[in-house]
Amino acid sequence: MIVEHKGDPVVFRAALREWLARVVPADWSRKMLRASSDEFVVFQRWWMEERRKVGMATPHWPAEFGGADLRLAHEIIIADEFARANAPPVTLYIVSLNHIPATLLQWGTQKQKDRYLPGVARGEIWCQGFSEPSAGSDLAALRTRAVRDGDNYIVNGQKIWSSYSMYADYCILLTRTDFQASKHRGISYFILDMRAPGVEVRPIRQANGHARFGEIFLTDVVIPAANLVGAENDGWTVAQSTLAAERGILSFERAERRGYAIAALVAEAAADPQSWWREPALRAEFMQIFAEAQASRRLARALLAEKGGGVPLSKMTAAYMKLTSTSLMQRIGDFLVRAHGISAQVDPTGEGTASEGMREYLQSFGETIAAGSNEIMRNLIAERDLGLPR
Amino acid sequence: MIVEHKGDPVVFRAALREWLARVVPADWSRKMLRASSDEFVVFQRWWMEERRKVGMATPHWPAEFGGADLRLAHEIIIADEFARANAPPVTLYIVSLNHIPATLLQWGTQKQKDRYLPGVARGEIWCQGFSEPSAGSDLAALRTRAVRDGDNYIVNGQKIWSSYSMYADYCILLTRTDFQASKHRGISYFILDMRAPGVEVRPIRQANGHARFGEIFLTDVVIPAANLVGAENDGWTVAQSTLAAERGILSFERAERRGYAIAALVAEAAADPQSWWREPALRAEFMQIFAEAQASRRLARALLAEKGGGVPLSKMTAAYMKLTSTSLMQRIGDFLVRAHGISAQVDPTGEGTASEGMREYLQSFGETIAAGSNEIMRNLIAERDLGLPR
Amino acid sequence: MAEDAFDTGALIASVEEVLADLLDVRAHQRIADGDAEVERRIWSTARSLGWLSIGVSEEKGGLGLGAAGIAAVQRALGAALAPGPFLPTLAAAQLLDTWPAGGDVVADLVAGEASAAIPADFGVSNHISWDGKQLTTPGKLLMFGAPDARFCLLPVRSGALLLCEMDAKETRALDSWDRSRALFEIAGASLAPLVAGDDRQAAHLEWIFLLLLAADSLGGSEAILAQTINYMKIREQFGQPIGSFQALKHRAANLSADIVTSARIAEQAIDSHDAVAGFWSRLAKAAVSETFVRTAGEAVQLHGGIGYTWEHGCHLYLKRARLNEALCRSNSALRDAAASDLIGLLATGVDVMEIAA
Amino acid sequence: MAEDAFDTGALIASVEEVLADLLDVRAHQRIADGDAEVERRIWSTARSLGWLSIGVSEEKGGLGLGAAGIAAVQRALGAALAPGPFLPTLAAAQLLDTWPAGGDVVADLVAGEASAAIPADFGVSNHISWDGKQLTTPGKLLMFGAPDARFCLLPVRSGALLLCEMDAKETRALDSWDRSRALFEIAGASLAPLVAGDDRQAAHLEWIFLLLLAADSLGGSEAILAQTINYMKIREQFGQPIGSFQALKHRAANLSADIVTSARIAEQAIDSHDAVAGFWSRLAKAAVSETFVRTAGEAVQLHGGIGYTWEHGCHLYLKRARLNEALCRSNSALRDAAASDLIGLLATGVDVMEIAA
Repeated sequence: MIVEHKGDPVVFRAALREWLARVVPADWSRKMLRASSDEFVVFQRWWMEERRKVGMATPHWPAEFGGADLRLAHEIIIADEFARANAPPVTLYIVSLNHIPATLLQWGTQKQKDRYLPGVARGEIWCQGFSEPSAGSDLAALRTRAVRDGDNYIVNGQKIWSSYSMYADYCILLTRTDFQASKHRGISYFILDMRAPGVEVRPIRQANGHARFGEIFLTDVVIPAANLVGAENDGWTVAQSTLAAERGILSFERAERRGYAIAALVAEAAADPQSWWREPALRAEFMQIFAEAQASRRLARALLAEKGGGVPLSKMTAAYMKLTSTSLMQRIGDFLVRAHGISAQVDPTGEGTASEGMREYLQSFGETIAAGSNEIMRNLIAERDLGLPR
Repeated sequence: MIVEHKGDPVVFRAALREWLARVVPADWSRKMLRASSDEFVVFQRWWMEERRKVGMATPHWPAEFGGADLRLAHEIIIADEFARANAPPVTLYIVSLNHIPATLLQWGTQKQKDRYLPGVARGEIWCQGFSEPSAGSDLAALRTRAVRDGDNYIVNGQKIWSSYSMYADYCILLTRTDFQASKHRGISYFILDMRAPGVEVRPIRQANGHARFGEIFLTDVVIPAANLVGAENDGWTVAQSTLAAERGILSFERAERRGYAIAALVAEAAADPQSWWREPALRAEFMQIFAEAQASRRLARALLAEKGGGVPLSKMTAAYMKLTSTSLMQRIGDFLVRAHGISAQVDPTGEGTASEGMREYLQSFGETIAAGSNEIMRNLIAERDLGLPR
Repeated sequence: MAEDAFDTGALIASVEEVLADLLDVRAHQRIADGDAEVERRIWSTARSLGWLSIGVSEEKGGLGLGAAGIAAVQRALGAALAPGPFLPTLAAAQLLDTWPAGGDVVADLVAGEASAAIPADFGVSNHISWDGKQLTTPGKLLMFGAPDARFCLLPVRSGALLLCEMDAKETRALDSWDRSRALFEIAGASLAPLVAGDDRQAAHLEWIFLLLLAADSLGGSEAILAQTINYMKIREQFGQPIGSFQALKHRAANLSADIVTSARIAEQAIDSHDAVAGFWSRLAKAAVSETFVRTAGEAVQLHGGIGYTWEHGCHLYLKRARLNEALCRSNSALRDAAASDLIGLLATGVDVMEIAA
Repeated sequence: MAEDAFDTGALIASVEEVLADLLDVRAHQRIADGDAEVERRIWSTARSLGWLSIGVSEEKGGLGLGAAGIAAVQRALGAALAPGPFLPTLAAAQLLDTWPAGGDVVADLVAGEASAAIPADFGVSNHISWDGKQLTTPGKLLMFGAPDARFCLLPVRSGALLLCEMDAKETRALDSWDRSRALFEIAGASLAPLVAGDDRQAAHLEWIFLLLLAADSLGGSEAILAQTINYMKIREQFGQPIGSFQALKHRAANLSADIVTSARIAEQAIDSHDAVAGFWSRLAKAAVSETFVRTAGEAVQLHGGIGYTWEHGCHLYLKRARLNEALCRSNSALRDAAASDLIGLLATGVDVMEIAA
C-alpha cells in the first residue's frame, strides 16, 4: 500500500513512481486510440482496480469513506507522478472521484455518505445530469420536473452532455421542484439510480467520432425522497459545490500532463531534420505556446494554493484557468495541424504527433464549450473580477 | 484646362498625368513632415489654387456651381492619377469637396447652393459639427441647443472631433431643436459661419502630436433661419447624405494610394539586404497584407459601382469598407513598427519607412475610432446585413 | 465575362438547387460514416447535367466558361460540401483542354467517365524524377482524388508535368478526417505516363488547383457562416436569441468581413492571367482557406454543444477547411513562393496590381 | 523570498504611493512635451528613498532583494510610466553587484549619483569589436538610457562585456516616440573602457535587462487596463455605461486573461536561475511586451476619441509598449534564441520547466 508511506513525502513519491513504472502498460495509449467503447470501459475498470489495490483509488478522501486522508501536498505529488509517468487518466471516474465527494461531504446526509461514497473505490460510476437541450449556458433555466408523491419524487425531463452517462451507475440530477419560484430558487438536487425504470440513455457522437456524452431521457422516474441532497429547492446552492470540483487538482493534473506533452513535442521535432522545428515562424509560435503552457502550470498551482487558504490571485481565478487553458489547448491543436501539413489530414487513429494534431484540435472545442463555455467565463471575469456592469 | 479633354478619357488621363508631373513638388511630403500648422494650411491653399487653375478644384461638381460635370469614370481616373503621382491629398478640404455638395445639392435651397458651393473652388474651408463629448457613437444623443428667435436661431453647446475646424470658414452643424421629440426626431441641420460671435475653437492634439481636430464651443451664437438645411427637426435625415459622402470616391482614392504605398514598400525592402524582407515570418505576414490591400481596392471599386447603380455586394458594403480598410491600416502600421525594430522608435518626423511605421500606426487609431467607430460598424453589419436581432 | 454573367449565374443557381436536394443532413451523415452511395448519386447527376463540362472550350464539348466558370461551380460544391473527386477532375480537364495531346482524356473527364487525381502536396514534387521512360519516387505518392481515378497529373523534378494512367488495383485508399474527399497512396512505378508537358503546364495546373481550393473554401465559408447566423437567430438562452448578444454579434460581423475580403482576393486570382496568375492564386488559396478555418472553427463554438456533435454538420465544414488549408502546400510555403514571384514580377515591370475594369 | 514578501510588498506600495503623487496627468503632459523637470524630481525622490538600492547586496549598501526586488520596483515604475533612466541603471547596478571590479560604480549607481546606459539592441552587438585596448564600431551606437549617463555596459563581439565611462559631451540625444525614456547615439571611440567582464556577465545582464522590460510591461499593462475599465464604468453611450456592452466586456476579459498569463510567465523568469534564467527571460520579455502592446492598443480603442488625444495618457502607454517591444532585440529574435537555448538545455538534461515550490 503506497499510502502507508504518506508520512514521508520523499518515500511516498518514490513508492508511487516505482509502482507506476511497474503497473502502467507501455502501450496503453496506442491501444486506446482504436479501442471500442466496451474496451475503453474494461480498461478504465482495470485501471481503477489496480489503483484500489495500492490505496490509490480515493486517496484524498477521508478514511471514514475508504480514503487515506491525504492532504493537498500529497495530491500534488500524485498528480505530478501520474502525469510524469503518462499514466492513464481516470476519465470514466472524473465525476465519481471529484464531484461526488465535493458535493456529498458537504451536503449529503450521513446515510447518503455511508451508502454512496465507499462504492466509488469499488468502481461505481457516476454521471452528472445538469445541462438540458434548452439550458446550456443558461443552466438555471432547466425544465426537468420533479413532483413530490408521498415518499418519492416523480421525475420527467431530459438531460444532455452528460459524460459517460451510458456507463453510469448513478447520476447527480438537477430538477425543478418549485415552478413558481424565480429560476435559481426552484431547483432541487437528487441522486438518481441509473437502473431505475424510465431512465434511458442515448450516446451522443462528437465531432472527433467518439461518444463520450450521453443524452438522458427521464420518463416517470421514481426517486426516493431520501435521495434529495440538501434541502428541497436549494439545489442551486448544492450544485455550486459540485461545479467547484472542476477547479482544483483536476486542472492541476491536466496542466502537468500538458507540460510533459509539450516538452515531448520539442524533443521529437528537434530530432527530426524534416520537421516544423526548422521553420522559424512555426518555431517562434511554438515558443510562445511553450511559455503559456508553463504559465498554465503556475496558474493551476496558484488555484490550488487559493483552495488551500492562500491569498487569492483574483476574484475569478478558476474562470481565468478555464478560459486560458482550454484556449491554449485549441491553439496547440491548431498549431500541430498546421505544422504537420497534409500528413495531419490522414490516419485519424494513428499514433504519431501528426495524427494527434486533429484529435487535439477537435477535442479542444469540447473543452472551450463545455463546463461553462468560454463566453460565460468572459462574462464572469468581466463582471465579477473587473467589476464591469451587467 | 485639363477638364477640356474630358470627352476622351485617354487624352484626359494623359493631360492629368503630364500636369501632375509638372506641378507636384517632389519634396512635398518630406516638407510636410516637419511643417507647422500654418505651413500646412499655406501649402493646402496653394495646392487647391493650383488645382483650380486647371479646373481640378471641383471637377465632379455640376457646372452650375463651378464644376465640370465629370462622371464617375472621370473621378476614378483623377483619383487613380493623383494616387499614382503621390499628389498631396486635399486633407484640409475633405468636407468642403465631398460632404458639402453631397448635402447641399440634395437638401440645400437654391440660395444656399448659389451662395456656398462656388466658394469651395476658391478655397473656402468647411468643417463638420456633429459629434459632442457625450454623443460620439451615439450621435443622435447630441445636446447642442438651437432655439428659434424670430428669423434666427440662438445656439449653445459644444462640438468635438471636428477636423480642421480651427481653419474653417463654415461649419455644418447638427443641433437639437425639439427637446420633447425622440432623439432622432428633434435634430436640425444648419450652416454656421465660423466667424460668428460666440464661436470659439480649441485645437485638440492627437496621439501622434498633430492637431487635426478641434473642439467648438458655441455660446449664444446667432444663426439666421435661412441657414437651416432641410426642414426643422429633419436634420437626422439630412445628415445621412453628409455621412454617405465618406463612402465613395474618397475611400477609393485612399485604397489606391495604399496600393501604391504597399508596392513601394516591397520594392524598398527587397532592395535592402538587411531588411525585414529576409525574415520569412515577416515576409509571409506582409504578403497577406498585400493581398488584403488589393482586396480593399476591389471593394472600393465595388462600392463605387454600387453608387453608380450596380448590383449591391451586400446591404452594408460601406460599413465593410470602413471596418476592413481602417483595420488594415492599423495592421500595416503595426507591421512596419515590428519590421523596423528599434529604428522605428526614433526620429518621429523622419522620412524613411522606419519612421513612417509609428506614424501610420498611431494615425490608424484615429481611423478605427472616427467616422463611426469600428464597433458601430460591427453592429451595423451584424444587424443590418446579417439580420441578427438588436 | 460580363456577357456570360447571366448564364453562369443561372447555371450555378441550378447546381446549388440540385445539391440542396441531394445533400441534406442525413446524406452528410452517411458520407461521414463511409457510405459511398451519396457520392455516386451526385457524380451521376453531375454527369447528366454536364457540370464537368462548364469550363472547357466549346470545341471539346464544353461551355467554354473557363476558370471563372469552374471556380463558380466549385464554390457551389464547396458550399454544399459535395463529396467526390470534382476538384481534381475539374482542374485536370481545364488544364488538358489547353494541351493538344490531352483531347481524348478531356472527353472522358468532361463526360464523367473517368476522374483524375493530383498530388496532395502539388508544388513540393521535386522528389519525383522522370528520365523520359522511368518514374522514380523515394516512397509512395500521396494523391488527392478518388482511388479509382483513371488519370493523374504529376509534376516532376525536371519541371515537366506528366499525364499518367493509373491502375486502381495499385492504389491504397487512406482514412482521413474529411471523409467527403479521398486521399490515397500509389507507387510511382505503377503509373503509366501517357504524355509529358512542360513547366508552363505544371504552373497552369497549380494555378487552377489553387483557384479551385480558394473557390471551394469561399463557398464553404459563406455556407457555414449563413448556417451559424440562422442558428443564432433561433437558439435562445437567458430568454433571448443568442444572436442578440453583442459579443457574438461582433464575432459574426468579423467573420463576415473576413469573407468579404477573401472573396475579393479570390476574384483577383480568377481575373488574373498569364504572368500574375500564379502569384495571385497562391495568395488567394492561402487567404481564403484560412478564413474558412477561422469561420468553421467559430461556427462550432457559436453553435455550442450542438456544434460539437457528429450529427450536426459544423465539424464537417471544419474538417474540409483544414484539408483545404493543407492541400497544394502549406499557406506559409505559398506566401513564400508568392513573395519570390513578386520580386520577379516587379523586376520585369509587370503591373501586379492591375484590376481589369 | 518568502520571508521577505511582506517587506517587499510594503516597499513597493510606498513606491506606488510616491509615484502616484508625483505623476498625475499634467506631469505626464509635461514629460511628453519635453520638460525634464518632472524626471529630475522623481530621480531625486528615488535617490532619497533608496529605490535604486533595493536589489543589490547588503554589503554594497543595498536591501539585498535581488532580481525579484528590482523587478517589483520596475513593475511599479512601469505602471506609473515613470520617466528617467531607472531601468538601465537598476540593471547595471544589479549586474555590477556580482562583479568584483564593479564596487565603486555600484555605489554611485545605488546612490543615484550616476546613471547607466545599455545598447538599445543589446544582444545583436557582434558589430562592436574590442582588442583589449581599442573599441571599434562600424557606426554610432544606439543606447538606451540618459544621454548624461556616466557609465555604460557594452557587449562586444568576443563575448566580453565592457564597463565603460562615457563623456556626456560626446552623446547625441535622439528624438523618440516615448519621451519618458531617452535613446541616444554615441561613437564607440569616445568610450573609455574601465573593466572587461566575460560572456557570463553579458548573459547575466541580458537576463536582468529582459526581466526588467517584462516587469515594466506587466506594470504598464495592468495600469492601463485598470484605467480603461474605470473609464468603461463611467463613460455612457446609448444611455448606459459602455462597460455594459458585451462585445467590449469580452475584450476587457480577454486582455485581463492575457495579463494573468503574462504575469505567470514573468514570475517564471524571475524565479529562474543559472542555466534556465536566460531562456525564460527571453520568453517572458517577448510575451509580456506583446501583451502590453495589445492592451495599450485596445485601451486607445476602448476609450474612443478621448483615447486618441494627446491630453489623455493612453498613447503614452502605447508608445512605452512599442518601445519595450523593440528593446533588447525583436521578440521573434528572442524566441528564436530561446528555441536554441531549449535544445541545448534539453540535451544537458536540465529540467527547464521546474517550478520552485
